[in-house]
Amino acid sequence: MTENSLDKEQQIVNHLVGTFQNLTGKVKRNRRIEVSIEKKQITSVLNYVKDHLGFIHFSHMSCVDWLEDGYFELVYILWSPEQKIQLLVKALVDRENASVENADMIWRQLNTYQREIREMFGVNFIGMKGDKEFILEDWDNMPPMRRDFNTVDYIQEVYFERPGREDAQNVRETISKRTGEEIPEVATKYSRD
Amino acid sequence: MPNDKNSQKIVDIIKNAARKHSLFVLAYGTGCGAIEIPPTMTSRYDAERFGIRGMATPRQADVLLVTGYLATKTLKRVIRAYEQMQDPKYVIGFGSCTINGGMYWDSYNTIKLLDKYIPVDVYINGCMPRPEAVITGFIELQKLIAEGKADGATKYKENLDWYRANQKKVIKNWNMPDYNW
Amino acid sequence: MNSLLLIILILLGGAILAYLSKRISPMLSSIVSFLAITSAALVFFFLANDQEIVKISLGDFVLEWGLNAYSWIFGAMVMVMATLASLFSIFYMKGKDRLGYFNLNFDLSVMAMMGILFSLDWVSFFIFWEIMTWSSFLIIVYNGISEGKIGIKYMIFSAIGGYAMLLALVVTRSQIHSFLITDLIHSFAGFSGNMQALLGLLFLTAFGVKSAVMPLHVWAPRAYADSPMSYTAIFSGLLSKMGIFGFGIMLIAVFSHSVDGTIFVYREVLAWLAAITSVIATFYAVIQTDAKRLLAYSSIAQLGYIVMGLAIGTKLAVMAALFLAIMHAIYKGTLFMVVGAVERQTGITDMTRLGALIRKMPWTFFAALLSIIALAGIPPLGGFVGKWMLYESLITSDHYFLIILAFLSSTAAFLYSFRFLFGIFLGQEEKEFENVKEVPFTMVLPMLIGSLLLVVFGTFPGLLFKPLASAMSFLGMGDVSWNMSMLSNGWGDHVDTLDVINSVVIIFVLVAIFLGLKNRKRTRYVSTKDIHTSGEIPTENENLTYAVDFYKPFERAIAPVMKRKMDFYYNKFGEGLETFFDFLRRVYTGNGQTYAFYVIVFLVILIVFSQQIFF
Amino acid sequence: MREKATTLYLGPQHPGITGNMMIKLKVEGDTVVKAQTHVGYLHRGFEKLMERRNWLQSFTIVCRICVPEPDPNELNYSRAVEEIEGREVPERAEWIRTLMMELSRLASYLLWFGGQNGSAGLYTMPQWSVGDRDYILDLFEELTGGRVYHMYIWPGGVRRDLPNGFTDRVLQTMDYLEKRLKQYDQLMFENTIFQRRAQGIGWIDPAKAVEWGVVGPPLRAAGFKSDVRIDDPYLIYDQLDFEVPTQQGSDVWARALVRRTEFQQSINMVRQIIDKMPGGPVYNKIPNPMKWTIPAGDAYVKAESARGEFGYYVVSDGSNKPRRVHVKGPAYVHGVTLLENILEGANISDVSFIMNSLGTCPPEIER
Amino acid sequence: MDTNSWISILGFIATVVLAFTVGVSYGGIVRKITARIQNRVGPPVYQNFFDIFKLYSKSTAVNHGWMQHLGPAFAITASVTSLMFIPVLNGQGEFWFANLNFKGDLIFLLYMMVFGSLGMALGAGQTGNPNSAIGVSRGLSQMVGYEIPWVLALVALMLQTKSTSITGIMDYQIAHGTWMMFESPLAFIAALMAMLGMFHYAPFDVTFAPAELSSGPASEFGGKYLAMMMTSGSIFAFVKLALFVDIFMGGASNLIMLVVKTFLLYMVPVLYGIVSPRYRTEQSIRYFWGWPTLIGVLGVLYVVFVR
Repeated sequence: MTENSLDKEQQIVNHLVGTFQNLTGKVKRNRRIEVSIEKKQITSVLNYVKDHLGFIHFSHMSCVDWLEDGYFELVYILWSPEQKIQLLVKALVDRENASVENADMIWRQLNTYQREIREMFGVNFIGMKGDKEFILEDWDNMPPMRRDFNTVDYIQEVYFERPGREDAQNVRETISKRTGEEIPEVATKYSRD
Repeated sequence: MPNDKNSQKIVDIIKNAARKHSLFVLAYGTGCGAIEIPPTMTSRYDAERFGIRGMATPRQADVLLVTGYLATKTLKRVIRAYEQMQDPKYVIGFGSCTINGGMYWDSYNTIKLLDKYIPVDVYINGCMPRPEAVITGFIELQKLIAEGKADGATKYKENLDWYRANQKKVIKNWNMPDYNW
Repeated sequence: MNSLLLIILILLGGAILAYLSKRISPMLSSIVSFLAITSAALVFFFLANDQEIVKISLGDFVLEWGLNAYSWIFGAMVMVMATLASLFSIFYMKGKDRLGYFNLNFDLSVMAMMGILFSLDWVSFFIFWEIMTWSSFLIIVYNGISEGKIGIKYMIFSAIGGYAMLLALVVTRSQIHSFLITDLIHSFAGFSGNMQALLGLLFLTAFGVKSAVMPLHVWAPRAYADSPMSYTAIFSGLLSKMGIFGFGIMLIAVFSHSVDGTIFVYREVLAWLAAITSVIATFYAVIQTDAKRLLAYSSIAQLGYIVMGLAIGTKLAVMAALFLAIMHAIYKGTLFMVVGAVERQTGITDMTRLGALIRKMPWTFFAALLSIIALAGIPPLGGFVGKWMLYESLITSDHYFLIILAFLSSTAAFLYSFRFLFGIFLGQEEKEFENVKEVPFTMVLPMLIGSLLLVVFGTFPGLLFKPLASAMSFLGMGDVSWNMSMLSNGWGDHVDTLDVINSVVIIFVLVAIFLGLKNRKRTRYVSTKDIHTSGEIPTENENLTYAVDFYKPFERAIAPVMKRKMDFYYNKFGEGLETFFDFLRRVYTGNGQTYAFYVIVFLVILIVFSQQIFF
Repeated sequence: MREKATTLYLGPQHPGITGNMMIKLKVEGDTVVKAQTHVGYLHRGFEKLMERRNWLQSFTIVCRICVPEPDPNELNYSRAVEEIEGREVPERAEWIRTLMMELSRLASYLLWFGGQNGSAGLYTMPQWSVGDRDYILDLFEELTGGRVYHMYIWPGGVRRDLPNGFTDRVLQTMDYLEKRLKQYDQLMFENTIFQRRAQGIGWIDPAKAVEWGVVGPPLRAAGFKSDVRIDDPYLIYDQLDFEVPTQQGSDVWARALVRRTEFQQSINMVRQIIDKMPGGPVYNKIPNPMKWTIPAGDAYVKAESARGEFGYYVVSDGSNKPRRVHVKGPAYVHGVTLLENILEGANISDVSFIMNSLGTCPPEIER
Repeated sequence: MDTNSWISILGFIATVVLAFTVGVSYGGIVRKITARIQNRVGPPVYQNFFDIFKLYSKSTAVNHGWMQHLGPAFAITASVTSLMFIPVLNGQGEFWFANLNFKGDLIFLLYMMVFGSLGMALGAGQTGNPNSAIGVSRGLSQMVGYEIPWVLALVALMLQTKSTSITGIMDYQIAHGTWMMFESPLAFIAALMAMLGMFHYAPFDVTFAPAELSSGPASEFGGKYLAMMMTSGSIFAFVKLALFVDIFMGGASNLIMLVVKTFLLYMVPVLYGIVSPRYRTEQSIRYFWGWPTLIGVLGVLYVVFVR
């Protein structure tokens, strides 16, 4: 893989840093740029890069739950088909009563992503249309993708388990208990911590 | 109840022979196991040799093939499809995840034990089971039918309350028509 | 007293009594009307015979009334269907306004029809013809739906027809110095070719308007659909048959005395026009969403068959046409009553909104089913007999492309037949119609009688063949052979309807018994909500009935034919002749009284100045 | 008073739907006035499951995300991990990975040929092409031990080197497929009925295609030379000689032609790969997977799957478990917003046909 | 009853059994041939017997009302009645099992065949399933399409033989020692093209298109109802084939000829169907109103002006 010089990428970062306040950016590698912005800047930055910098293709939108630090990180991933650069726009949102401006008028497929994130993380997108339910049905618990949602507790409460599952935490031990076999050394080496 | 071969009447034997050789499978790919159904039905493995063919609607079908894990949302549809099928009807649980949740044992959205919700006649294990395994499963079902032992529908009818309780535990918004036979 | 005069007087008296008795009770008015028509029917069937002749002298004119085998057929049809319709009308019209007005016109229409049938001379024919026109017009505007528009359309076309007939009368008189129909029949051959052509054209136009042949049909759909259903049952079933009656006289009796080529051309052109009418009207019927309009277009299509048969003019064809005319009166009358029953119980006739009334109104559905089977021409009911004879006559008389058009129309008729039954009686059960009940017995009875008549005539068509044969020999077709249950064509092919119905009934009963007994205990009825919806559970407010644009693919396939409506051409034509149409609009304001006034004025002029005009 | 349009449920239990999803159609006559995709029938919460699994355990479940074509998942996951960790991959492993990718593309297209024609009523084609797909699955089985789920491309390289004589068998299969492709042409691409069915149906506005997030064959069928393999080269695609086919029609027929050409391209590429493949190790060993930690960081990697751009956004917080793995399949846009849009005004007959032409795969949407 | 009635009742039953057996076996053979073309083994040829028997032996049945309950009865009535009016075997001018052969003619049959479709359509309509209604609307629309070339072909035959009855047309063929398919080839081609639509194989299987409508009108029929439908369908397939053989191929003098001729005819729509995707409804209507109709018109003109 040939390493191009990163001039093109650096130019865009510099331009963005010059245009918006409170915007930090860096070049991650060739064809990858990352900028961090504030929550209230999201629509304006997205609009700007779409209209002026050629990032017209919306690739992906993600949300990362930083439970320990108390915020969600929203990541908008854009692609410029002309310059062939992927741009990651990151913004932090407070975990408590998380709400962000709706951006689905910029790219309408964003509506789908936002609906998923609303459902899975409980982030509220102000002014977004669309059904409340996207993937889950009749879900009455905490949004499941939040890290403080404990799936094991939930499944023990709701679902049945086949007998044998409960002692399956260490399968080999169980088997050896049942059959009296020796546990091979290889197996113990890779046992769970 | 014609539970063992000796108590089957001649009529039952004839009927079961026909049922065994003509299994209409409901075309419902509930999980990722659906990807091995096309190879099973098409030229390489050709399940039609055994009289197995796909049917579009539950009214016409005999066999409900639960191909893989069931998300709770799908479970509701599967129950509805199952209840719309006509007796005698059979269920084949396909893949490890129908047996004990398999890979998704700690997923909050998939059921772990299929036979708590609908009666299962035959399980096929594996993730995913090969087409040969699927066909073996069908042959196993055929044997059960011939012996008159594939009576899942009867069990379901008799223990409807128990099944309903289990189903309602998972499906919160229960708005299905009554099952009355 | 002379029974023909008696019938007319009973009906006239009934009309007036019905109008007056409305003041006592609205219901009484309908009952009086029903009783009048029933007693007229009794008189007709038990007293009337072809020996009686009524002569009424009016100045120079002598109005002659009489009965013959040909008019007896139509008379019987009118009396039976009018009785059924008026019986139906009692409860159907219950609670509606202006019942006296309605029943007056209802009875007058029936009287006018009987009068037309009794007429032996053209003047009384014309007088009754006009009474029929304006009484029907008054009923069309009874509902008050966009009065002006239908009114003007119906009026203009009726006027065209009326004036054409009047002109024809004048011409006839000037030629033979007689108004008697028989005189025209016998002397027609002696006319010059041009005169024959002119007279033919005028009479065909006059009758064509009533029987809705293609360029003259545009008034019919709205007029049929917008009058009260109990009246439409006779409007579509019987009034249009008066056109057929006239066609029969002209095409068979009159034209057959001519050996001129133009008349042959007329017949062929008329047959083709009728065939095209039936195809186009069928296509329009297919795309309708309102049950009434569907039946209205269907009527036009069916009338097309009848006219086609008359225009072909072979023995089998005329037999087919007359048979179909009677069948059409019965099944279309029944179907309009069915729609009336549905309308009374649900308040709508829009097939995109109706649905699943089969369990609420089983008897109505049964009548509708039999009538639709007859309408579609499916054996073993009466409609099949007529259609069979029509096709056989077409093919044995070498009209091989007409038969294709007829078949196209008849096959496409399956589409709207199914649409009608499905749209009203089948499909999803709707919350809106949860409390709908079957109509009262007096409404069910006429429908059932109508559908049973279809079964009887389907099994024993010979019951009708006998009078038809004598009617045809009256028209001058010589002896017509007939058989009780055997249909046969000129090539010696035949269908035995008795065997057909035996076979169908036996097999059907056997299979139905088998179906009923097999797993009887574990056969369940489930509601229409419990259907295969791909595993999903539909919510309450989802619409699961496929009703809008039911035959969209078919519409797309026939789109080139449907691009232009006939109305479009009339409008174009109207633009060219704007002043003329302006005049027509001014004269025919759409108000019945003015029209009646014009007609009477015309008659008076005719009578007073007849010497000057005709001699 | 019921609403005017009829509700027609296409799925989840319906022969015309790909996978387990539902399209709620509102139809007037046979014209769709509104289409709404409903997903979630296959939701397993993969991203949640991965929070509880370490980096290697997570690797075994990513391939379950998309069944018709699991390899891009493995590849993307491995590349993302490698990118965050900075792990080198031996060159031969890159070549074998490319071979896997192209083979899986062939298998996926064969399945697609079947699906597209099955929805059009030509049932012979699925019988042939799904049967032929099994020959590729046989190759996979020989190489990896699994027919469908391979778990072969893992962080640091690939699991095993190629068995003896494997390349010959691959080449034989390629010859066979090339021969079969001519028969497919006769049955499908030269079939006038198929052409009449496919032309002018499911049109995507080329002016909006990029903005709407269309990717893969549908985008190329709209006239855009867009392919991750050349736009953002990965593996060794920059060393292979291949063309990205484009079409101008932007309808089902154009998409079929694009896939038809790419099928041929892939066969050629497999031959090139086997021809040029260097020797050397195939696996850069990873530490004890139970204790394997990845430094904090994030990466967005993407690969061109048979249905279009397949993206993985992986975040590590420095522990032995992934913080977040977020998968973006092409169907996420194709199956929801795009499908809902182009189905409006379509004929009921064409709904399944159009959906197949986009290669909708519901497990990518809900995971 | 006297001996003659008993013999004729036996004749009825024998004909129905023959039609059922041949029809169902053909269904099995078609599945087998399809399978062979699709590179697979396929089910045994008697598979359809198992299927039908199994469906009859289903222990529950669901209906949405008495119209659905009786819909299959309509279908069977239509197919069996049509069968009664079609000469199945004839030799030396005699008709064996001449059930009601002389009591009806072609135009009667055309309408009788629709009787079943209408009954089924009503049955399907009562289920309230939108798929059924759409399927019926498509099926009826398509029927209007293929009836035109079909009737044109029949008209050509009727004009040529001066007879509208099947027995008349067969007599003509025996008297002239030829088959109508050679006598008026254009009509035969038109009828053959119409036949593609009549059998509802691809490309004209839009009524039952699984990928679009689940299984169309049959969506809500299961158990005994579906079995009835399949029985009636098998008999109906035989009826149509026998009709074709009678009017175009001079009938069959013995069982072997009957099987050979009907089988060859049956292969036309089957083989065409195996390699064709399906048309949309309006496409198929336009197809039938295109070339087949033109050929049919030429066939009629050929009979009128040349013969």
